[in-house]
Amino acid sequence: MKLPDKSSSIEAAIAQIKDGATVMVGGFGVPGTPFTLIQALVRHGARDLTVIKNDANEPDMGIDHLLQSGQVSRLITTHLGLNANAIRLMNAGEITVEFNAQGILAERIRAGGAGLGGILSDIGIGTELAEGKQVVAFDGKNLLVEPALRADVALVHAARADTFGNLAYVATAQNFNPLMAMAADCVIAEAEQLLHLGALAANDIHTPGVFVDHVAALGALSKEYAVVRR
Amino acid sequence: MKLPDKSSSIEAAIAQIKDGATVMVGGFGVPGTPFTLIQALVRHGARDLTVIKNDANEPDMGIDHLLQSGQVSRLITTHLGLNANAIRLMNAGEITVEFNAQGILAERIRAGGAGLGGILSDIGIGTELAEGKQVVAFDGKNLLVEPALRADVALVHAARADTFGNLAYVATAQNFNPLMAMAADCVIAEAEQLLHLGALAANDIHTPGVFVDHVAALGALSKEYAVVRR
Amino acid sequence: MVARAARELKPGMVVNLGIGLPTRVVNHLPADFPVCLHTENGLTGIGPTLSAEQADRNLIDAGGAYVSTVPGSAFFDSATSFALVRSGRLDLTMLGAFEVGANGDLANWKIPGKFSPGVGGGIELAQKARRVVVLTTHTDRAGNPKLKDRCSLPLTAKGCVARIFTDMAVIDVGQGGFTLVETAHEVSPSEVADATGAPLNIPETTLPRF
Amino acid sequence: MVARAARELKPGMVVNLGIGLPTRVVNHLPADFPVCLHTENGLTGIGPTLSAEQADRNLIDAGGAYVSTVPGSAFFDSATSFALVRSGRLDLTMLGAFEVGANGDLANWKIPGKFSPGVGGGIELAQKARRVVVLTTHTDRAGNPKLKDRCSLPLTAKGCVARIFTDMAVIDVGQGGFTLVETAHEVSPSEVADATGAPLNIPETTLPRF
Repeated sequence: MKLPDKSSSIEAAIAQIKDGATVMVGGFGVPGTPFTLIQALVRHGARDLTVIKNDANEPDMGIDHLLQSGQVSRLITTHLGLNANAIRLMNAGEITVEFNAQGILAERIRAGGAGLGGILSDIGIGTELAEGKQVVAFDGKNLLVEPALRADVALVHAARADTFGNLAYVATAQNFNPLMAMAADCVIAEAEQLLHLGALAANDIHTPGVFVDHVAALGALSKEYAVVRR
Repeated sequence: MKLPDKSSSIEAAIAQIKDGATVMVGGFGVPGTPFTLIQALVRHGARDLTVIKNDANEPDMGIDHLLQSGQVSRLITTHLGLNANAIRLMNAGEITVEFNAQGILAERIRAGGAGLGGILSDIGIGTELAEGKQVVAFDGKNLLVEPALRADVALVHAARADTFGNLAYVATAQNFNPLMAMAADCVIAEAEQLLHLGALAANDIHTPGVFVDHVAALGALSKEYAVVRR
Repeated sequence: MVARAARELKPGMVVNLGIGLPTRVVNHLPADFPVCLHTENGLTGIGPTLSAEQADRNLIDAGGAYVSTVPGSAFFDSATSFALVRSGRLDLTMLGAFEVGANGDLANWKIPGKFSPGVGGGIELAQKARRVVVLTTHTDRAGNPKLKDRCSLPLTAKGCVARIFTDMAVIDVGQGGFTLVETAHEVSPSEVADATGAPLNIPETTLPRF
Repeated sequence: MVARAARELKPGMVVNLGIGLPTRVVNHLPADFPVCLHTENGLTGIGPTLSAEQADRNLIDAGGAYVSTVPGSAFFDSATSFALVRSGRLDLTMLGAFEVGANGDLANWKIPGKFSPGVGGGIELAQKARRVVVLTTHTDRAGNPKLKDRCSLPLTAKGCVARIFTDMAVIDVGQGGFTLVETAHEVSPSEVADATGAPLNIPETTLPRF
């Protein structure tokens, strides 16, 4: 037996994304954002997307390109503070935005990846974030039902990958990537290094390749990946 | 700033365990079972323990010593198939046993470690494992409430650790250890190698030391850790 | 029967083989067959079973056998291991059975009063694998059918079994109950029907033999 | 004020410092002070902030500043990062505030109609850290008190704030509302009371100054 090969071109992988799809996108700020996959999705042009991402990057970076091209109708996120363009679109009603507490967004995605229906949490009770949420009385406490989130497609960025789709991240580029890499029907990974089977130590793999559908090698990194000079 | 030192002797760490405590114990079969911590708990003698562990090891191994010494009143587990002694104690009513589906036990422990109230799952619906469980109707489906599990103490085994309590596991000795290492008020780790700060690569740490209270170096490994010849 | 069951594995699949007979299916696969074997204690990419002399003390499968890795294997914790199962990444599981119902129900973990070691990981494999097939002897040691109209033992999961491989036959389980697909050499369809505790649909075409 | 707040960190603590003023607390700690700094984007063991020339493009804190590691740092995903917070492993967080109520309520994420970028990780820090202290100017830019009987803005978390550090004073928040603990040099207790939008308990003893 040998493990199947899932290496793919970026264009072929992204071409599967349909209008109306729900798309998870990794990253927290610059680190871990799959800038190259996002640019390919802009070129591909699928519309009416629901995007799930921690943040909206910054103007003219990352998913801001998808916002500017009008491909996004709904955004499930935690914080838009660095992207005034996203806030403007939200305030103008051109995109619908659902805000989650950051760790709850992480857990909802993880629950989707773990095949659970949801989680029970007390986060946000007594604040407007709890409004409208289903409440379950359990063991004398009221807990909020936080539904699992899954997506049609997840776009993730890894530092290193092998051809089976095993992924390893570095530093704070990990963030939402390992969670989203479990939580979509089609998981597409871009990797700075795409290596042969066995090149990643079995103990140091962050995302087992079994969760990944397509893995694509990045060439030279675009300037979006670079250190931001403010 | 430097990270605090949590290195400890095994005896001093185990001495904190009180009668009536709930104790999680890592391991799935031999790999990952903290045999030395278990032996110290036998010598310490705390009684009326609730033990949470995937399995009951085998006769005269691991937590079977705690069962034989009469220190365990309740066992939350998934499978006792390799320990006829545990099954005998269960059938004789000398210990109470709660069986969980294996992945649900893992998720309940993880939920405890993640500060959640519980998870919602459809596992076991239509079988006797669902009997008596609270049901939540959500999004047109009935889901079972699986309460989070936390313990007073978790005993885990790591291959390598540093003095802050960062832990790395090898091979299938990972299993329940990283989950339990997040889910107890007092987490005690035994490590085959206890290394200086910085010896573990920050990207390859399985359990961040922030979850660990005491870390103890193992000397020569006892025969319980060895390959079992059947 | 094991060799026949091995043909159930298709290229690219992620597969979990239950303890016992199913584990032996790997011996019938070509060396370069592209498949990912999963074991629920935390490994994808199971390599050959090792003797005690060759074994790594930290590397077992869920049945306790000492196994090895292949290039590209990954280790992970028990939560991730079942996340994979429950979220639909497991294409196929092969399990043993005490009983299979004509409605696809599976009972393989408990015999009240006699055998109750706990359910382990079987319930999630049976309920969540995309395809569940059973490998079992056609009858129990006393000669009683294991394939029944309805299971009498506590269920592992409802309506989960798609196909059954026995020493006598390959049988599909669907809307219409049990349907004979293949028979073992020297076994006739009517012999299979006699050893089955529920109606068996027998196609009028000549069935393959294995 | 920042120097005074730094004394709130005790040896062995796990601490999360919010964006802005709180981040500057680290500049007032001795080099060998035993503490673990956490940032919610996935790092324990934050080292010094780096310039763009020295920066690692993959290593930032939750505020986007380029930081570094210390010996023993660990990286992890966002689920683990908040698991740590929610499960009680975070001993202390220092946050900014728009308003603090005399009942300990905190509002620091939204001004309806003006500012609503999303709650980010603040709600879990405020609700679940074992001790929540606030660093803020005593009044807003218009001179209105930030310490009020009750918050008027949408809450981040209820009854979470234990202590407030401002440019004028250190104030504890407890059952009896606000209690003055220390004052800044050249600031009198009555000046603090005047700038506070709720009753301020002033002990009769001489208060320390910072």
